[in-house]
Amino acid sequence: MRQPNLLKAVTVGVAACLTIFIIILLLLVVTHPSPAALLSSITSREIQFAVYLSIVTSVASTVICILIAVPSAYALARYDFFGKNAVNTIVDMPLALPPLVAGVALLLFFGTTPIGKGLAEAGLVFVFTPLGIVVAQVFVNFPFMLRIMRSTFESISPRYEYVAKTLGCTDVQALWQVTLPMATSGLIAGGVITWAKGIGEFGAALMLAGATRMKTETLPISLFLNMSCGELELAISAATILIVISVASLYVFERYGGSTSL
Amino acid sequence: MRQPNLLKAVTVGVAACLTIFIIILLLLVVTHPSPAALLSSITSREIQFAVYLSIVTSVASTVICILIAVPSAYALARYDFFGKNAVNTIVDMPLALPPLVAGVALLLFFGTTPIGKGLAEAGLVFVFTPLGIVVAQVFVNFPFMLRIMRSTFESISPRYEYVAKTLGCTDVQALWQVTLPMATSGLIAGGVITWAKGIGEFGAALMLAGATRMKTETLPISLFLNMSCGELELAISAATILIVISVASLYVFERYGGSTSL
Amino acid sequence: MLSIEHLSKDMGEFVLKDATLQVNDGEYMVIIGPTGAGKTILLETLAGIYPPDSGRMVLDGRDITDAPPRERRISMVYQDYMLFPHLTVAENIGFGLRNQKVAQPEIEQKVAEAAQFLSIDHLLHRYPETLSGGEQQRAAIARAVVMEPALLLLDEPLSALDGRTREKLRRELRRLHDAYGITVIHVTHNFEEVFSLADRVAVIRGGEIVQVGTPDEVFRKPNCEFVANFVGVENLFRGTCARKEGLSEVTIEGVKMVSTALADSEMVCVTIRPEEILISPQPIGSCARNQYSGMVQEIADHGVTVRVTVDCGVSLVVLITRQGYLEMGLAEGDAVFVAFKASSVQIF
Amino acid sequence: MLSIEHLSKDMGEFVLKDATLQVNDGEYMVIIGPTGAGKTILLETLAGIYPPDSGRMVLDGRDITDAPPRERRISMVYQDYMLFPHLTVAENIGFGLRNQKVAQPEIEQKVAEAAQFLSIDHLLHRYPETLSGGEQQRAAIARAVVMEPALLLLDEPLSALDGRTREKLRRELRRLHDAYGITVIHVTHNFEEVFSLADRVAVIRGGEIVQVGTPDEVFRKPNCEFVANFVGVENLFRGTCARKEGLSEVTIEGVKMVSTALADSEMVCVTIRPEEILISPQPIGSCARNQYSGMVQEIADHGVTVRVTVDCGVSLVVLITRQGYLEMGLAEGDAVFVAFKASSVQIF
Repeated sequence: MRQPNLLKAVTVGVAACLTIFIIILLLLVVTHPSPAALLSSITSREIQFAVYLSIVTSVASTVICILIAVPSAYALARYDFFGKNAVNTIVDMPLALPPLVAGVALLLFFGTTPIGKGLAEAGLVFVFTPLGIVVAQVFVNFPFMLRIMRSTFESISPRYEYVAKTLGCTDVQALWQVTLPMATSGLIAGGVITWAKGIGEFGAALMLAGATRMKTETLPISLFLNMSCGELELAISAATILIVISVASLYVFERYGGSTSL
Repeated sequence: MRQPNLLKAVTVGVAACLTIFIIILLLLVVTHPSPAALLSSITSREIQFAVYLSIVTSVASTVICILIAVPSAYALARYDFFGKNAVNTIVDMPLALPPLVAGVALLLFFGTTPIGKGLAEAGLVFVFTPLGIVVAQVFVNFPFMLRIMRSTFESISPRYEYVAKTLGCTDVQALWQVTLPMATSGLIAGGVITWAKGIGEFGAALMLAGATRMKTETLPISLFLNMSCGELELAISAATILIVISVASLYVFERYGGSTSL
Repeated sequence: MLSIEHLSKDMGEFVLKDATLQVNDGEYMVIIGPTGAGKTILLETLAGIYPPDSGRMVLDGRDITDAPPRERRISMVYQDYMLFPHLTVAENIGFGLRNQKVAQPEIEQKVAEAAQFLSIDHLLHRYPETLSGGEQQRAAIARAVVMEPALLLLDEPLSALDGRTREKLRRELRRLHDAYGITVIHVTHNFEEVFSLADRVAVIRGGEIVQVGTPDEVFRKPNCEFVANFVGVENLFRGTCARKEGLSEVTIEGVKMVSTALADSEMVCVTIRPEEILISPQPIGSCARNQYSGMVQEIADHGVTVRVTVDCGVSLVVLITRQGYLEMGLAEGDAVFVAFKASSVQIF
Repeated sequence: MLSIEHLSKDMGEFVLKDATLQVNDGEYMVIIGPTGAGKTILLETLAGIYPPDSGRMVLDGRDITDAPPRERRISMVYQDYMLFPHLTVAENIGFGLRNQKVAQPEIEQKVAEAAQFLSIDHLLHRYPETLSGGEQQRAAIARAVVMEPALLLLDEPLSALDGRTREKLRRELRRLHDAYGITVIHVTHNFEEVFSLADRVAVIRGGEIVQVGTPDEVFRKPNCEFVANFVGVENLFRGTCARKEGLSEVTIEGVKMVSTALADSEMVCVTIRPEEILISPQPIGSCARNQYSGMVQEIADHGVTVRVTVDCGVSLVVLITRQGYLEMGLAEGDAVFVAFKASSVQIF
């Protein structure tokens, strides 16, 4: 008699229950309002503004994350330098740091230090403005981009660059012509997850940019404001949009980044 | 003449600036209050309560995460089963989902469904209680534990278990005697990061458990409440404690999980 | 005795197709085949890791097809040792005995004996990662034999080792087998292991067992083109075959060869092993039935041996020692004579 | 001509120590050494990937020690091909020419020529991942030679290929070198590549170049114990040496051997290559200066060749063909005679 595999049944069972629970939760949110109410909420000026602000800030923060994270990740993957271990640990810091604390730290930096005041005088005001939302998203999310790109670069043998250099490339050309094209799927996976996290960013943005209706009202802030004052229809429609965005980005991420590690 | 390595200088420079910026931010928070004010805040009843509640809820949620994530990760790493790809994607869902939305979904589940109401009648009330904090932390953070354990199990050849089985082990014994001991560092790394994330959890807990002073007031909630009503000393001391916890956990995580991927 | 009967298993990338094989008690069976031929899947199915799709396995009269691995009395040694890194060498070797609830003093004694036999008794308190590859493999072998298995499976046990260690451990395996009379299935892609270890050898290809026999039979009389190619037969020709005086006469591109082997069909494949061909600058006075004159086409120096290609109507590859080569003073373009016996010509 | 002068580089795990080597124009230099001997680091330092800690490199009279890789006219081929996966084979081969801003029609023509020479012209529009290992390595070689380098570096170019493909590509390399007269440094740990390709061979160990010479010189007259051991000299003895009639007489555990080589010191190492020893059941009528009687200790059958260990006071390993072995009908314990020439005894 062939024996049933108990261990497989139990472990797969746990994974399946978990999956079903998550699906139920998402469906609960999405199906809560009536389609008509959902439609009217989504077309309301407030939600339209939140969608617009969320997309603008998250795209801007994703681009900045890429510009910061790609060179840093390349340095960490390819070069040995003094303090590399410390850098490796500290750039992961925002991963472990609660976003709320990150927001307070940014608030102190832009609100109380000479650098922050200088920037404000030059017209770059971060406290309680949409610019602050971008900075908050960048600070909280670049470690995801950096970790993905670091592991992507580490998975590409430096010998591709060595060969490219013997074939006439400078260092920068070898990176541009060989390593970056080979890192495309990592870039896509990292970009998508950074963007999705940016759209969902709440804690840090709340501290630095505040929650001002129609001014710093991104989708999560809108969800928070409308939950606080009992506008359940508006809150749920913001949540629904966020769920759709998360599901779509996760799909793209798993597609391109299934092998890369966060 | 040996040429300076421009690419190295630029990329390492970016990484170094980033590191310095992060260190400055953390120092700004930690050094903001005077040591005397910090000490009196930390010994205040409110902060003491927040520390106590944070530790209890985060330890409980970490244990639950381990109990859920280890079997699921083992199933995903070792077995083929129908719908495995879907399960793999969906259990990563909370990673991409904004915590605020997760909190709203949990609120709907425990507040409006028959299951939630049944649990409440049985005495398990999750809405606006510390129990809700635990559930919110579990839901948002188990994917970290799961991903770390999945990649840990994947890095351990199943042939160790095969050998153990030819040497007299059942499936469960092979897992318990061979694979789990080999996965220790992954367990430590995953446990620490899950715990640190749990302590810092804000968005989901805010929605499900609310922000009630001296009742559901964890450290992040305390930070939020005190920032809202201008009690800067108390807010900053909560932030300081959170920074210390994050730095310590990140250190342990990098030590044991430097090679594992999130 | 082990009987494998019509065993099939489809794992996608690797398959086992209707494999049938008998291994006698105390026999050292080597299974050889190219990468991906299904060697490991055969061993793992035998060990009970996967249930087969169809077929049976019978070990010492007991049908073990559906038995869990721990009840099969089959031990396994992998190429990459698979020593448990969190246990010492002694704990690794005693792992199986501890699972069987053997008393601690008896475990210690058996572990010590096995370790001594394999010359790793000074390493018992070390952890596997501190050992060399050869030492780790000795520990893995000790862990397997201490269970006194009815069948020992070795999955390319020497492939991860360097030349000298490999040769030493090969001798150990021979000694172990001779001393304990253990029944062994040893999977490899290395021909030297076949000659130095195998009582019999089975050739596997795409999950099918295509030939079984003594090493000499398989290497000298491959039963199909795949085996001939795989075991590296250099002189492989196609020709037409006719009976003549109880022998076969094969015509290959106009060249006739006499063979003691008899063919089933008219179109045949013929092989002659390069080291069975004599070569000389002078006519060869010998009783060899096949004698030709020809010209040296190419000389390839491999250090110890030299491969000489001779054109005598067909291209024959002849393998000689370097010393023989130097003594004859052969050069490309030289006229030479070659000869080989009718019994050296294999037909299939 | 390439001169490497006292080149040192410390990379932690791998080092290069005061390496000095000259490679002549059009020469095929093979560098051989065990894993971790510093073979790859030597090539990568030559290619300009790392600056050396000290020493100079001069190529065709130009000091290239501090030149960036792209100005060195040195091309490199790695064991694992390193074809750019996002480019077609044609784009890979033309990659270097495009960087040099060569006109597109000329690039196409040169790519086509190189591809044709290496028989991959039908694969030009495919992507590397769809090619076999052998085809990928041909493309990588084409990508290197299309640059018309002053020096071509090959880092174990055949190690990742299976037996047959390896042999084919080895012939291609020979043909390429003969056709273009290109200067090559080829790093390997495979002795067959030395014999079939090398004009000269250098042995490297721990980052030091310990011997340079023709393959015959190095394999027959190793200049130190490491080289002797590494090139697989089986009969390696230590003894005391005395002059006698212009020859050397070496005493090893009471056994005397005569050698034509002259030693510098009294304590010497001695080697005799196993294939240079004659063996026979009858006394050997030959002019060989060293003749002994002994007993067969061990016979190891390696398929094509058979290793016979003979105890004649010292243990001598003799290598014979399988055919010779079968004709003599040797068995363990038999009394035999062995003989070898004084010129076969190497002293160092």
